[in-house]
Amino acid sequence: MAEQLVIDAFELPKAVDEDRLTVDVGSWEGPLDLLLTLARSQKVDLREISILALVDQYLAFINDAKALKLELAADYLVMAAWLAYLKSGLLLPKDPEIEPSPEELAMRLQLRLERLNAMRDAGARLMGRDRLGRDVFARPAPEGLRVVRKSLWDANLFELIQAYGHVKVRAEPPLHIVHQRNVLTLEEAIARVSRLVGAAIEWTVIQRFLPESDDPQFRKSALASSFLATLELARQGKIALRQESAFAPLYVRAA
Amino acid sequence: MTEPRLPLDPAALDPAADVTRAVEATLFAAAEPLSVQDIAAYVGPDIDVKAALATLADLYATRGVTLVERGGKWHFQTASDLAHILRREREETRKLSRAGIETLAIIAYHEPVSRAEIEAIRGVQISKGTLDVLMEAGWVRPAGRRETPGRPLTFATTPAFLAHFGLETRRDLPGIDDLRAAGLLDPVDLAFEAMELPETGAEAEELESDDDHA
Amino acid sequence: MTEPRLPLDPAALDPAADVTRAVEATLFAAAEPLSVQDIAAYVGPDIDVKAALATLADLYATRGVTLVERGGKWHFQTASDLAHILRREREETRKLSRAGIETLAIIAYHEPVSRAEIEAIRGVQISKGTLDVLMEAGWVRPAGRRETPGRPLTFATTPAFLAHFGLETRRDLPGIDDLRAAGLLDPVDLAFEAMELPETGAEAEELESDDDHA
Repeated sequence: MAEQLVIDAFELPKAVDEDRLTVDVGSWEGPLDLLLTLARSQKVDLREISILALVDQYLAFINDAKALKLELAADYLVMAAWLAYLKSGLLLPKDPEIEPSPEELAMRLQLRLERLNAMRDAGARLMGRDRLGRDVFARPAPEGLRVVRKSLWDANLFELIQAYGHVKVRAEPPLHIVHQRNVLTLEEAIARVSRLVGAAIEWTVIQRFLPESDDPQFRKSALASSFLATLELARQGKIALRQESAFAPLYVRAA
Repeated sequence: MTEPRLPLDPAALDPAADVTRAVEATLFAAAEPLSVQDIAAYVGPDIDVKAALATLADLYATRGVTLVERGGKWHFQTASDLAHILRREREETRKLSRAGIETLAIIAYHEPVSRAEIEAIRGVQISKGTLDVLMEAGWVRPAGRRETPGRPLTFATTPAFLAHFGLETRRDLPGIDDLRAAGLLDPVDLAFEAMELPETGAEAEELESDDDHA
Repeated sequence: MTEPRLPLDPAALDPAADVTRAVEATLFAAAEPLSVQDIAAYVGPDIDVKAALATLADLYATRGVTLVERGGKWHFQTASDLAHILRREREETRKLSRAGIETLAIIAYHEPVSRAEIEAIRGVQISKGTLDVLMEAGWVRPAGRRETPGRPLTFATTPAFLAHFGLETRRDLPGIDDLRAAGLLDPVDLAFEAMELPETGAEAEELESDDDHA
């Protein structure tokens, strides 16, 4: 583990000695990064670093930076204040009232540095692997596999013969067959109305001239043809028609 | 060929094997076929590239991938007998269009029948695609030219058509009487039926000759 | 390793050899790494693809080209010891920033991991571009929201990440077992981190609103 932690492929600021720590703060990705760089400069396993020494290094760096009138980001100063507090906590006699204890805070800080350090190493080791397209190569221009879409046409026998039926029907010459229907022809109506009116002197409603039937279709037909018959007979001057208003009963009598 | 052969193994510390591996990897990673000079530019000038290529060609001769030379350039390619594997057919069931099924029905009942005849029966023109689909489905085939003016191409059904529709022969297709009984010919037309009967007879005859050359 | 071994030879009429050749050709021609199912779709469903892959992997183990499995998908690639011959300056992958590399490592070792958790480990906010670059490279993908307050989006690595870095599975991440044993991969306690270092707390809060409009 300790050997692994030494791996460092990053172009870290070469700031492991304090003389060169006066480069600008932008070289570090935040206070934790700076702390880790300082911790690594102790050249021991991170689990054995001296937090107190680390705090001193950090505060010294911040002081130097301020002396050089470098712009220091607020988070670096906040970290400096927090570390100064941590340092005093670690040096002063223990106060059981303070939760968490400075020792625990120091331990947490150390764990954070270890975590970041582990990920930094892991990243370096990932980058150092044989990478596809850099160290190992797949075929640059493979022929490729092809998917050929093939239609499976679907139809069944019923659809086939039904279709033939449709074609046959459509191809036939149109032939219109009128069903035999029970009607009173105009000729019959004229004969019937003139025969019946001949005897009637009184105004008689037209329905009285219709033949009896249970077939409503026939009754309609008889009414229509009898009406036409009365119009024809009136035209010939054989009968007279009277109606009070539209749709009112129609009366017939001999002229 | 069937002699036992040691695989190339760098652990065997054979310098020729290392050269062969280098040439193999170079060819594999190349986007284009490479000449002997091209390869030498990668593996080094003091290497017998030709010997390595010969070794590789031999090694791959019976494999799914083979090393081939075309116009002085070398590349790997899949073995030609495996081409059929490299494309996969995805089958999609599709419903035949109304024009398609009507055309198929007319061909089945009247074959061999020309396009003009199909159109006369349908009363509508058929698009080129309709017959193509039926041929793609494997149900219809060109059935020679009719010896009439214009020598029109005729069409007939295939054994695959019979198989798909569960027919032993075309004579198993229901006749006009059956269609009528099933209510598929409506309205009824007595005159038409009288006209139709001799035609069905003619069809039955055609069918037999068709069976002969099927 | 140094034992004599018969090469697979279709002339020997071994049906397994034909299967192996088919799988070999399929992988060779494929534009992407293929899963066992992918391969079966080409060579046929009744084929023992796994056995063929094992045979091929063994056959190619000592060659200039090797067969590798990455995240359940297989592909051929050149042997890593030949990198010095094939490495090409111009094809050097675009250099990832330090933030990018660390972020990628944190995602790979902790996945699924939220942005706030990545930032807690790094002690700084991630700039917008960092995750975008990793996703554009095809190495990182969104991996659903965590069912905690704020429902933060989490991130994880992709099969392409495994393929690029030559990892069969995430278990092959360098040192992952040691790191886990040392407790360095335990879930990051954001609440505690916030209490410990005040400025990280402010970051964490910003993060959530950031996630919202992301």
